[in-house]
Amino acid sequence: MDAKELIARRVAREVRPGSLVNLGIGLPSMVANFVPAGLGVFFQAENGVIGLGARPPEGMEDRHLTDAGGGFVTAVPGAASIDSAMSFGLIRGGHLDMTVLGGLQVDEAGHLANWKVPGKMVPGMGGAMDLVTGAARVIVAMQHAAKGQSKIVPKLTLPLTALRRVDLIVTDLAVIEPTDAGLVLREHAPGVTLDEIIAATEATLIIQGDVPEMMLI
Amino acid sequence: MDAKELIARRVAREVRPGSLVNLGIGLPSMVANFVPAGLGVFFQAENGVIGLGARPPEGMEDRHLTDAGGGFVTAVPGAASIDSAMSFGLIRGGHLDMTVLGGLQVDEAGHLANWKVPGKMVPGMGGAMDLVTGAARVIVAMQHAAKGQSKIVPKLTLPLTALRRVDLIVTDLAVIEPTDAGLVLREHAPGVTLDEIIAATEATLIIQGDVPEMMLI
Amino acid sequence: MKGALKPAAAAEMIPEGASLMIGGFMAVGSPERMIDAIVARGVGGLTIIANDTAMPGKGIGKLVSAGLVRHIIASHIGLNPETQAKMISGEITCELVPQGTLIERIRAGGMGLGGVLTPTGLGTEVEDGKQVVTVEGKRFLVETPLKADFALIGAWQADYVGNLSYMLTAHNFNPIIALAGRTVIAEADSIVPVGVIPPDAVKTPGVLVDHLLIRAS
Amino acid sequence: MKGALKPAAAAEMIPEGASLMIGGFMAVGSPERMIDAIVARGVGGLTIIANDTAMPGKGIGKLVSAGLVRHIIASHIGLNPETQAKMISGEITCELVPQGTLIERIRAGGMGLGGVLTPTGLGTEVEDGKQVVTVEGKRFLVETPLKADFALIGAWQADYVGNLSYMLTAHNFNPIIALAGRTVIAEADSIVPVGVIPPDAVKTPGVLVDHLLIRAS
Repeated sequence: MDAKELIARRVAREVRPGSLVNLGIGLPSMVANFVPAGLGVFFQAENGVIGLGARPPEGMEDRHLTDAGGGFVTAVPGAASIDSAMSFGLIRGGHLDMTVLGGLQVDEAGHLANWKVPGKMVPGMGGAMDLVTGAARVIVAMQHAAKGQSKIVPKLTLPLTALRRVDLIVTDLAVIEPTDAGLVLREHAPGVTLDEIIAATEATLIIQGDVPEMMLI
Repeated sequence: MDAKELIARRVAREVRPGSLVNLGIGLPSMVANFVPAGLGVFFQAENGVIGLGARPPEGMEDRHLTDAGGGFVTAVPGAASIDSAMSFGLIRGGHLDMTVLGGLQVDEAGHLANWKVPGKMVPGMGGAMDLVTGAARVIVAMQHAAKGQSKIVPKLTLPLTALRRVDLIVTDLAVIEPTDAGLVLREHAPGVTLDEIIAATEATLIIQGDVPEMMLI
Repeated sequence: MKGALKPAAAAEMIPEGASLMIGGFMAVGSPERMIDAIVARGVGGLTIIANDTAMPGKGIGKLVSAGLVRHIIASHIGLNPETQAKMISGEITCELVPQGTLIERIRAGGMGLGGVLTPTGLGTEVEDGKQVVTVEGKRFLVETPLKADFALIGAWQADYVGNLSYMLTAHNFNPIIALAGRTVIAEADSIVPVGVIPPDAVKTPGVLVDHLLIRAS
Repeated sequence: MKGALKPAAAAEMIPEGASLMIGGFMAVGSPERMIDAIVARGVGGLTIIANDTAMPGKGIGKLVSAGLVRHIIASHIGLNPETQAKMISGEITCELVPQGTLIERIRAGGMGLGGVLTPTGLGTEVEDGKQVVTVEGKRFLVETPLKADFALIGAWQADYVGNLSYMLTAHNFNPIIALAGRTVIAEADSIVPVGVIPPDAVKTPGVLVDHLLIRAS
C-alpha cells in the first residue's frame, strides 16, 4: 500500500453514516474509494453537486457533470444540483459535516496553511478558506513531510488559511489531533515507531499513554 | 367611471413595453386590467411569480398560485417561479422596471408614507420599503384626499417608507411629478379645474404653462 | 435516508417557548398539518419568524388564534385582525421587518454570514438602533442574521433523502428557512421514491432536512 | 420577447477595457461560442470576474491565451499556468477572493445589497485593508458588492422571454452573475418555444437577460 492509499484508508474511517462530506482535489478525493457503500454518505463537490458518484463508463461522460477538479463524475440517486451561492452557503453555514483537505503546513495551534507559497505558487484559495471556516469537521490529509521538511511545524511560516483549528491531521506516519494543549499523537502508522514520528516532526507532539496503530478500512 | 378606475386607467399609460411591473394590493392591482395585451409586459407578484395572469375560471384555481393579496391567479406563458430572496433581490437590485403602490401621504420632497398610522394601524411594511428603495420607477396611485384631508402635504406627518423620491403621483384629480423644485402639476383629471386641485391640495403645487387633461387608456 | 413522522410526533419535539420559522405567504405554502398538530399539542410561548401571520383559521393564523404565540418577527400582520388585537393588548410582541430584509437576515443566518448591508429602511424607523456602515460613500444598515430552533417547511415533493421541490408561489420563504432552522421538519404534498426528483429540480438539498411528515392519509 | 444575436454581433457590443463576468467552473458551464467570438474580435484590456481561468484552450483560458485580459478577480487560477505566468510577468493583475466570498459579492452587487459580512478570511491576508464589523460579539469582514459591464452566461435551455435553466454542475456562477451584469448575454445549449420551460424550472427569470445567442448551427 502506498502512502496516499494508507492516508485515504485511514481518513475513510472518520466518515460518519448519513453525513455530507466534501473531498478536496488530489489525495483527499481518494477517500471516496474506501467509504463503504450503504453508509448513506453524500459527497459534495463545491462546484455544484451533492451526491457525487464514481467516474462514468467511457462514452457516457457528460460535460455538465464534473467534480471540482473538472473530472467527469456521475450523480447518485437522490443527488441535487446547487449553484455556487448555495454550495458555499452550505459550507460556510455549517451544513457540511466534514471536509478533507490537503495541507502545506499545520502548526501547534492546529492552524492550516494550504493555499499559497509566496513567490512560488499563488494558485488562489478557491474554496479552502470557506471550507476551513465553516465545515463542521476539518480533516487534513497530507504527507508528513515534503522534500525532507516536516509539514507539521511549531508555527506556520506559510500564509494562514483560516483562524479555525483543524480537527484532525492524518499523514503517512501518524494521526494527530490538535487540542487546546497542543498536538496530541493519537495513532502511528503500521511499522512506524514513535521515535521515527517524533524525529520526522518539527512541532512538539504530546504523547499520552499508549499510542495505538492506525486502523484502516 | 369611478375614481379608482380613472386612476388605474391613467397609471396604465405609464407602463412601458416589455417591462417588469409590480402592482400593490388594492387599487394598484386594477392597473393590470388596462394594460394592452401584446405590450409584452410581465407582472411580478412579490410573493413569487413573474408573469402573473388573470384570475382563473371557477374550479381551476390552484392553491399554489396566488398574488400577494392571496387571490388566485394564473401564470402566462414564459412565467417563472421565484423564492422570496430572488423576488426581493430583483426588487432591491433595480431589476424591477416599475412599481405602483398606494399611499397615505406624499410630501413636497416626494417622500411617501404608506405603511403605518401610529396608534391606529400597524400592519407592517411588507415589501413597501424595498419596493420604494429599489424599483427603477415608483408610481403612487391614490385618492387625492381621504375624509376631506389632503394626502399631498407639505411635510409627512406619518412614518416615512423610504428616503427615495417617488417618480409620479396619480390621483383622481391630478397627475403630479415630484422634482428637485417641488411638486409639479402635470395633468388634471377630466372636468376638474386647476383651482379645484389647488384647493384640495395642502402642499404647494408648481404650475408651469398649460396643464393638459389626463390621457387615459 | 430519513424516516417520516406522524404530525403529532413531530409536534412533540417542539418545547414551550421554542422559536419557529414557518414557510408560507398568506398561508400559501405553509405546512398546515404540522401547524394543526402544534395547535393540538397546545405548546405555548412560541416565537414565530415568518413573512406574515396569514388570517384567522389559516396557516400561522391558527397558532395566533390558539394563543400559543408570544413574539412575532414578520414583515406584515395587517391581514390578521387577531394578531393586531393581541399586539395592541400586549399579549404578543412584534418586530416588523421589511420583507426583503427579513428574507436576507434568515439567509444570512442559514449561510453563516454575519449579516448583510441593505439600503432598505435607511432614514425610517427601521434604522433606529442599528449599526450603519459606509461602503464606497453610500450608507447601509447592518442587518443581523436570524436562526430558529425549528424551521417548518411546506413543500410540493419530497423524497426520503429529504430533497424538496416547491411549486409556483408556494416557494416563498420555504427554501430559505430550510437553511436556518436548527431542526428542519418538512411537510410535502407528496413523497416520491429516491431518484424521482431530478437533481436540477431539487430546491432544498436533503442534507438540510431532519424530518419529513408522513403522507396525509 | 428577445431576439437572438450571432456571436460576432454580441461580441461587437463589448468595448476595449470592459469588465466581464463569465460563468463556468473549470470551463464547465462557460459560454464557449461567445468567448470564441470575443477572441475573434480581439478586443483587449478586459477585466474578468469569474471563479477561475480554466486552462489553456478552454473557456476563459482562451481569453488569457489571446492576451486580451488585463485584470482578473477570481478564486483560483492555479490550473492555468498561462495565467500564473502572465501574473508573475505583470501583464495581468489579479485579485484573489475566497470562492464563497466572491459569489456573495456578485450576488450583493446584483441584488442591491451594500455588501455582506463574512467570517471567511478573518486573520488571513484576505483581511488586509478591509472594514471589520462586530455583530453580537463576533468579528466579520465587510465584503463589498461586485458588478460588471457584461455578464456572459452559459445555460442549458433558454426561451425567447430570456428565461434560463441550467444543468447539474454547469449552474455554478451562472445564475448569480445573471443578476450583476449591466448587460446580460446568454448562450444556451438549446432555445425552446416560450412556455416550454416550466415556471418552477426557470433559474434565471427572463427579465435579467438582455440578449440570447442564436442556436449553434
